[in-house]
Amino acid sequence: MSAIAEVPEGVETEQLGYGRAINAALAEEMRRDERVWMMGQDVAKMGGVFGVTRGLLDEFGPSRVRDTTINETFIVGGAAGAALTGTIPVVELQFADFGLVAGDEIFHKLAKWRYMHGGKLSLPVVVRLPTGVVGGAGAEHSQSLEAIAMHVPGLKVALPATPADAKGLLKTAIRDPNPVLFFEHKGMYRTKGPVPSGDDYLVPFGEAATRRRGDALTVVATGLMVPRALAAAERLAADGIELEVIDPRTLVPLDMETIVASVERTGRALVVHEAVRTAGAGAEIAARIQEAAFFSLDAPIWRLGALDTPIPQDPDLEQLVIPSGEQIEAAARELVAL
Amino acid sequence: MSAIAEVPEGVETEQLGYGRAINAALAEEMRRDERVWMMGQDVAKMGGVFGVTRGLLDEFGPSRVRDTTINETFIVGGAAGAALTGTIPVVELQFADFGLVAGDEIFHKLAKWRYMHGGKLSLPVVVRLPTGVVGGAGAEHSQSLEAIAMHVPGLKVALPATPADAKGLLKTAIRDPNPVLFFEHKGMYRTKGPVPSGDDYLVPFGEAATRRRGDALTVVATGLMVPRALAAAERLAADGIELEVIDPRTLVPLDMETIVASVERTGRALVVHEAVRTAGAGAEIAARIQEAAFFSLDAPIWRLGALDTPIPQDPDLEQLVIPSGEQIEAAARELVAL
Amino acid sequence: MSTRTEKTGETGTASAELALDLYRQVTRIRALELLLHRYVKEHGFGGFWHPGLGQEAVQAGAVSALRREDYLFYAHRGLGYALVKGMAPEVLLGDLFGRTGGSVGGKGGGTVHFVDPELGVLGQGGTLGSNFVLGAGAATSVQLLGEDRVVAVFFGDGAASRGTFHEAALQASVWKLPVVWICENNGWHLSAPFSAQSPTEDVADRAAGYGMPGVVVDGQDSVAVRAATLAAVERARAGEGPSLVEAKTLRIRGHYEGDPQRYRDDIADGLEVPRDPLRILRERVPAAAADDLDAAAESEAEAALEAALEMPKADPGIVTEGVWT
Amino acid sequence: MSTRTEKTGETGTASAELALDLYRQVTRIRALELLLHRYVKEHGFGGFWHPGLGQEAVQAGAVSALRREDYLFYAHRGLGYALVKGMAPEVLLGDLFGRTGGSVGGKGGGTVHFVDPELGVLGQGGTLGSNFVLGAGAATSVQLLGEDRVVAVFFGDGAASRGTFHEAALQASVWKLPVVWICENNGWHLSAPFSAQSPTEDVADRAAGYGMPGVVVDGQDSVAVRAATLAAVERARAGEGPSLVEAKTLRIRGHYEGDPQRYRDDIADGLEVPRDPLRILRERVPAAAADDLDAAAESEAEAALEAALEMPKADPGIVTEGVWT
Ligand SMILES: Cc1ncc(C[n+]2csc(CCOP(=O)(O)OP(=O)(O)O)c2C)c(N)n1
Ligand SMILES: Cc1ncc(C[n+]2csc(CCOP(=O)(O)OP(=O)(O)O)c2C)c(N)n1
Ligand SMILES: [Mg+2]
Ligand SMILES: [Mg+2]
Repeated sequence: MSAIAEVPEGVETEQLGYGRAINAALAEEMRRDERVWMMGQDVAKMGGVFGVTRGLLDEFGPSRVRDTTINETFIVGGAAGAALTGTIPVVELQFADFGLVAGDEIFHKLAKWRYMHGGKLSLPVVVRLPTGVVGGAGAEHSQSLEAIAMHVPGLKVALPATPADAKGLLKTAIRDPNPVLFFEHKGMYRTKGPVPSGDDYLVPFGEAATRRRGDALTVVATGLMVPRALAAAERLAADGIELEVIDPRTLVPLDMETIVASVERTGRALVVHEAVRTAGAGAEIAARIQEAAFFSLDAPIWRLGALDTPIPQDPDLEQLVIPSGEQIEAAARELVAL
Repeated sequence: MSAIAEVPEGVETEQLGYGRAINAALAEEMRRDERVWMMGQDVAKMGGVFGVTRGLLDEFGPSRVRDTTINETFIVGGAAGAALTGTIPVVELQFADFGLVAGDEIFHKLAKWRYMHGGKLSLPVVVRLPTGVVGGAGAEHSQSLEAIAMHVPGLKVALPATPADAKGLLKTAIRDPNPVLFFEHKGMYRTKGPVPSGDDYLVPFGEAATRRRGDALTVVATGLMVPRALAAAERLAADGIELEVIDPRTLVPLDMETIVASVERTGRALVVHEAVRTAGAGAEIAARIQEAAFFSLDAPIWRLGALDTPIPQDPDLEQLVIPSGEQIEAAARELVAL
Repeated sequence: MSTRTEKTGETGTASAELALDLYRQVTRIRALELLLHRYVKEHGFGGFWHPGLGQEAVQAGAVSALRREDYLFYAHRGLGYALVKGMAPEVLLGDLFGRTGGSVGGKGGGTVHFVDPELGVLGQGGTLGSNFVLGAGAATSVQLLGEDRVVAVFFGDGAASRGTFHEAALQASVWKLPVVWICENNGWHLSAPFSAQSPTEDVADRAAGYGMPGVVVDGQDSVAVRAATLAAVERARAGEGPSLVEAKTLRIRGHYEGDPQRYRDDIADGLEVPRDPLRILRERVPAAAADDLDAAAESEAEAALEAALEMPKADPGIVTEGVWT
Repeated sequence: MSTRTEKTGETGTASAELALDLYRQVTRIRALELLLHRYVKEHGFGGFWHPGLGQEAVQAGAVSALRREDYLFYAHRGLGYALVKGMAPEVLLGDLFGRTGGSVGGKGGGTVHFVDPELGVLGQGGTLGSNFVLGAGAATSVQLLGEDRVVAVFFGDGAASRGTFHEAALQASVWKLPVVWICENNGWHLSAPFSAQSPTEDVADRAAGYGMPGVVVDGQDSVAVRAATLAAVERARAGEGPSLVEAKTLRIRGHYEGDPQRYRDDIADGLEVPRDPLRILRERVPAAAADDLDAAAESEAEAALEAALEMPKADPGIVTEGVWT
C-alpha cells in the first residue's frame, strides 16, 4: 500500500520538467510526421508565453511553427479547416480560458463538424490549453474548464498530471484522428519527473492510472490535485489510513472501470479537482460511481473543487479558492470515519 | 397524489402561450422601468425569429427595441457595457447555442466583471436563450447548454417549463441586479397555460416547484422534460405508482432543500434533462442528492439525458437523442422496482 | 500589398462556349429552386429551406471559376454552390430530405449540410461566419503542403459582420493565403436590410483595411461574377494572397421558405426574378440552345427529386455514429 | 458618413497652460513607472506588471481630452489612464499589490484591475478585445439615456486584431454611438512585431471600412494626441459617431516586467525613452516649472508607494464576496 511509480518498470527514462516533456512530444511528433505543425500567439520566436515551444522554430522553420496575431477564433477554427484538408495542427491558446473566446470553434466546429457531415470528414486537431492557477493571473487566465469539454460530445479531453503523462498523452493526442483538448497545468510546467525517452512511448487514452494503492478510500484526482492528494495520502498513511489515488488522465474517454472497481473494494470515494465544484467533472464521476457501485458504498461520495467564485487575481487569495492538500486530508479523514 | 396547479390558487389568470407570456413580461417590465431595453437580431420589425418580441417595437420605439447586425459578441458584451452604465438590457440570441459564439462575453464579462472589480459594479443583464430541439434546426441550433452556465460562478440560470413561469421568472430576471441566462424552450413557445395577468406576478429564483406529489420516486425534471415526466407519471399512476415531480425552475440558485426533502420521503430519485447526460446539470443534482440524503436512499440515483452525440439535423432523428416520455416511464418503473 | 476597390457594372466579354456553360449551370440551379419551392409548399418538410432563387448567377459564376481540386466552404442559401462544383442533384436533395442517399447519410435535413471531399466540397458552419476561419485554415494547409489549390469561402452580407471575418481576413492577408472571400450581398440579413446595418455602401469597402483587393460586381450577371472571381482566384493561386469579391444580388423569397416577410415591402411574394440572370445570359446564347438547356435542367431536377424521395430515410442507428472516429 | 485617413506628424499648437498641464500628467505617470520598475525589480511581487514606460504621452494626451463624466475602458499597460482620469496613485498601487485600500478592495493584484464609477473608470477585460464591445455597449446606454458623455476605449495594436473590434466598430458606426477608439500602437503584440502581423501600415487604415475617421498621431507628442482625441471626442459628443485615433508609440520594456525579450533586438534593456515625451514637452514649458513638476511627481509617487505598502492585505473572507449581489 503505497505510491506507484509514474512510469512502468523497465522503461528507460530521463528526468524532465512537465513543460520540457511537452516540448519533447511536439518535437518527436513533428519529426515523425511532416503533416504535424503548430500555430499560436508567440509560439515561434519567443517559444510560447510559458516557454513550452522553445527551439521548435529553429528545428522546423517558420512554415510549420507559426506565430499568429491575436485571433483565437482563427487559431482554433483555422486548425479545424487545416485538419479537414490534410494537415495535423497542434495549436496553443495562451490560457485555457481563451477557449471561451473561440467557443464556437471548439464546441461547434471541432466537436460537431465530423458528425454533421456524416462522418466523412475528420478533424485531427490538438488544442493545447494551459490551465489552472499559476500565481496572480486572475479570473480570466486561471480557470479549469475541462468539464465544459466533457459535456459537449465530439471532443477528447486529456489532463496530464505528471511529466511522463504530459509527453505520452500529447503524443497520443497528436496521433488521434479526433479533436483533443489538451489541458496542461501551467502551475506544473516546472515539475520534474521521470519521462520515457523513447520516441514511441504513448499513454493510451481512457486508461486511468492508479497512483497509489490503499483500502480506506478511493480518491479520484486530476491535474494539480494528483500531487496534492498523494501528499495528503502520505500524511494519512502515517496514521494507518491508506488512500487509493486514481488519476483518470483523460476525461473523454473516461475509465470508470478502474474507478468503480476501486470503490467496490474501498466502499468510499472522494473526487477532487481544481475546477469549480458545482457542475464540475467530479459531479459526473460521483454520479456514475453511485450508479455503478451503489450497493458497495458505505458512505456518500464526497467532492472537493473550487468554490463558487471566479479566481481572485491576488496570488495569495487564489489558493483559498481551490482545494488544498490540507483540505483533501481533512475531508478524507472525515469521510473514512463516517 | 396528483398533478398540482401551475399557478397558485386565487391568482387571476388568462390562457397564454409560453412565447406570449414572455412577450407580456417584456412589455410589462419595459413599461414599469424606462431603463429596460432590448436588442438582438431581428427583434424589432420582425419581432424575433420565433415571434416572441412582436409588437414591442411599436410600443417602445426603435431606441429601446434595437435590431443589431450579426454580432453576438456585441449583443452580449454590449449589454454588459450598457448595464455598467445605467440601463437594463434584455438581449436575445437567436439560439442558445450562440452563447458559445459570445463565450468570452457571457462567461468572462457577465459572470466575472463584478467580482473582478471588487463588487463595485453590477451587471443587470438578461440574456434570452431559445434552447432545445425544435424540429430540424441541427447540431448548432438545438443544444441545451445550461450546465455550462451552472459551472461558471457569477451567472443566474433560469429554465421555465410553463407559460406562468416563463412570465414570472423573466420578470424576476429583469429585476435582478445580476446577469441572468434565461433558457426559454423554443419547442414550447406555443404551449398554452394559465398565466397570472397582474403586473406583479413574480416567480422567485431558487424555489423549486413540486408539479405533482407522489411517494414512489422523486423525479427532478427541467424544461421540456417537465411535461414529459408529468405525462409519464400519469401513465404510472394508472398502475398505482405515484411519482413526485419537481421542477427546479432555476439552476442557479438551486433549491436542493425541496429536492432532498422529497427524496428523503421517497427513497429514490431520477433526474431528467434534455441536455447531454454526461456532465449535465443532472450530474450535479444527483451528486448533491446522495451527499445530503445518502442514508435515505433505497436505490442509486438515475439520470436521463441526451446521448453523447450532437443533435442530428433530421427532425425524426433528433427526438432519438433526447429522453422521451416512454423512456422516462420505463426508467421510473425499473428504478421503483430496484 | 496592392489595394484597390473596383466597382464594375459591366458584363465583360465571354466566349459563346463560356456563356453556354454558365447558362447551363444557372438554369440547372433555377430548375432545382423552382421545383423545391413547389415541393416544400405542397408537402412541407421538416427543417428549414433557405431558397436561393434569384442568386443563381453568383453561385454559378463564382464556383465555375474554381477547379475541381479547389476547396469550397458554401453558405446556407440554396444548393447551387455544390451543384456547380459537381455534386449530383439527387445527392443534395437526399441530404435536404434526410435520406440515406444524401452525402451525409441521412444526418442532414433541414438547413442542409452536404459534403464531398473529392470535389473539395467541405461543408458549412451553421453558425454564420465560422466559414471564414475554417477557410483560412484550409488555405494554410494548402500553403504548408505546397499544393496548387485555392479556397473559396461564400458568405452573406449579414455574415460579413461577424468578428471571424476580421480575424481570418487579417491573418490570411499577412500570410498571403490562397483564399477568395465571396460575398453574396442580397441586401438582407434575415429581416434587417443591409443598408441599415452597414456603415459603408459596400462590403467590399472593408477590403482595403485588410490590404486586399475588394471588387463589387453585378451578381445577376454570371459572366461578370465569373470574371471577378477568376481574377481573385488567379491572384490567390499566384501566392499573392486573398481577395474579396462582392456580388450584388437579390433575395427574392423569404429568409426561409414560409417566412411571411412582414418586415419587407420591397418585393412581392412571387417567383419573378428582377434582372433575371437567365434573361441576361440569353443575350449571349442561341435561343434554341437555351431552350434545350432549360428542358434538360427541368428533367434533371425532376429526376433528382424522384430519386431522392425514393431513398430510404436514415436508419435510427446512425444517430450515435460519427461522433468520434 | 465622412471618411478620412489623416496622418499627422505635426505637434499642433498648445497654450502654455495646456502644455504645463500635460507635462504634469506625463511626469506623474513617468515617476510612477520608474518607481514601480525599481520596486518590482528589487522586491518582486506576485502577478504580472505590464510597464507603460515610454507610452505616457498617449495616456496623458488622450485621457486629458475627456471630461470627468466620460467613460473609460483602459488597457493593461501601465496606470496612466486612471491616474489622469483622476484616481489617486495610492489607490492604483493598492490595487496592484492586492491591498484593501485599492479600489477593488484587495481583489486586484497582478495584471491590475481598478475601478471608479464616479470618475467613469469602468474597468478592463483581461481577455484582449473585450473592451470593444463593452465600450460600444456603454455608449448605447449613453445614447439611450440622452446623456452628454463619450466613451473612450483603449487598446493595443495587438488587440486590434480581435474580432470584437469588427463587431463593435460596425455597430457603433451604424448607430452613431459616442465612442472613441484609441489605439496605443507600440509596435508589438507581446513577441510579435506589429509590422509582421498587419497587412496595412497603420491600424487606422482599417477605419474607413467602418465608415469612420481614422487618424494617426505621434504618440510621443502628448499635445498632438490630445488634439486628435479631442477632435474625435467632439465628433462623438455631437452625435456623429465613433472615430479611431492611432498613436504611434514604443514599448521600451518587456511585455511584462521580467520578460527577457529574447525575440527582440530593436532596443536595449534600459530605461532610456527614445523621443521622450517629457523632452518634447519641455520645449513648450519653462524649465523651472518642469523641474518643479518632476519633483512633485516623484514625491507623489513615493508617498503613494509608501501608503500602498502600508495598507493591509485583503482579508481572506473576501474571496467569496461579490460574485452575486
Ligand atoms: C452566429 C449566427 N448568428 C445568427 C444566425 C441566424 N441566422 C441564420 S441566417 C441569418 C441571416 C444571414 O444573412 P446573410 O449572411 O446576409 O445571408 P442570407 O440569408 O441573406 O443569404 C441569420 C441571422 C446564425 N446562423 N449564426
Ligand atoms: C484574447 C486574448 N488573447 C491573448 C491574450 C494574451 N496577451 C495579453 S497582452 C498580449 C499582447 C497585447 O498586445 P497589444 O494589444 O499590442 O498591447 P501591448 O501589450 O503592446 O500594450 C497578449 C497576446 C489575452 N490577454 N487575451
Ligand atoms: Mg444577405
Ligand atoms: Mg502593442
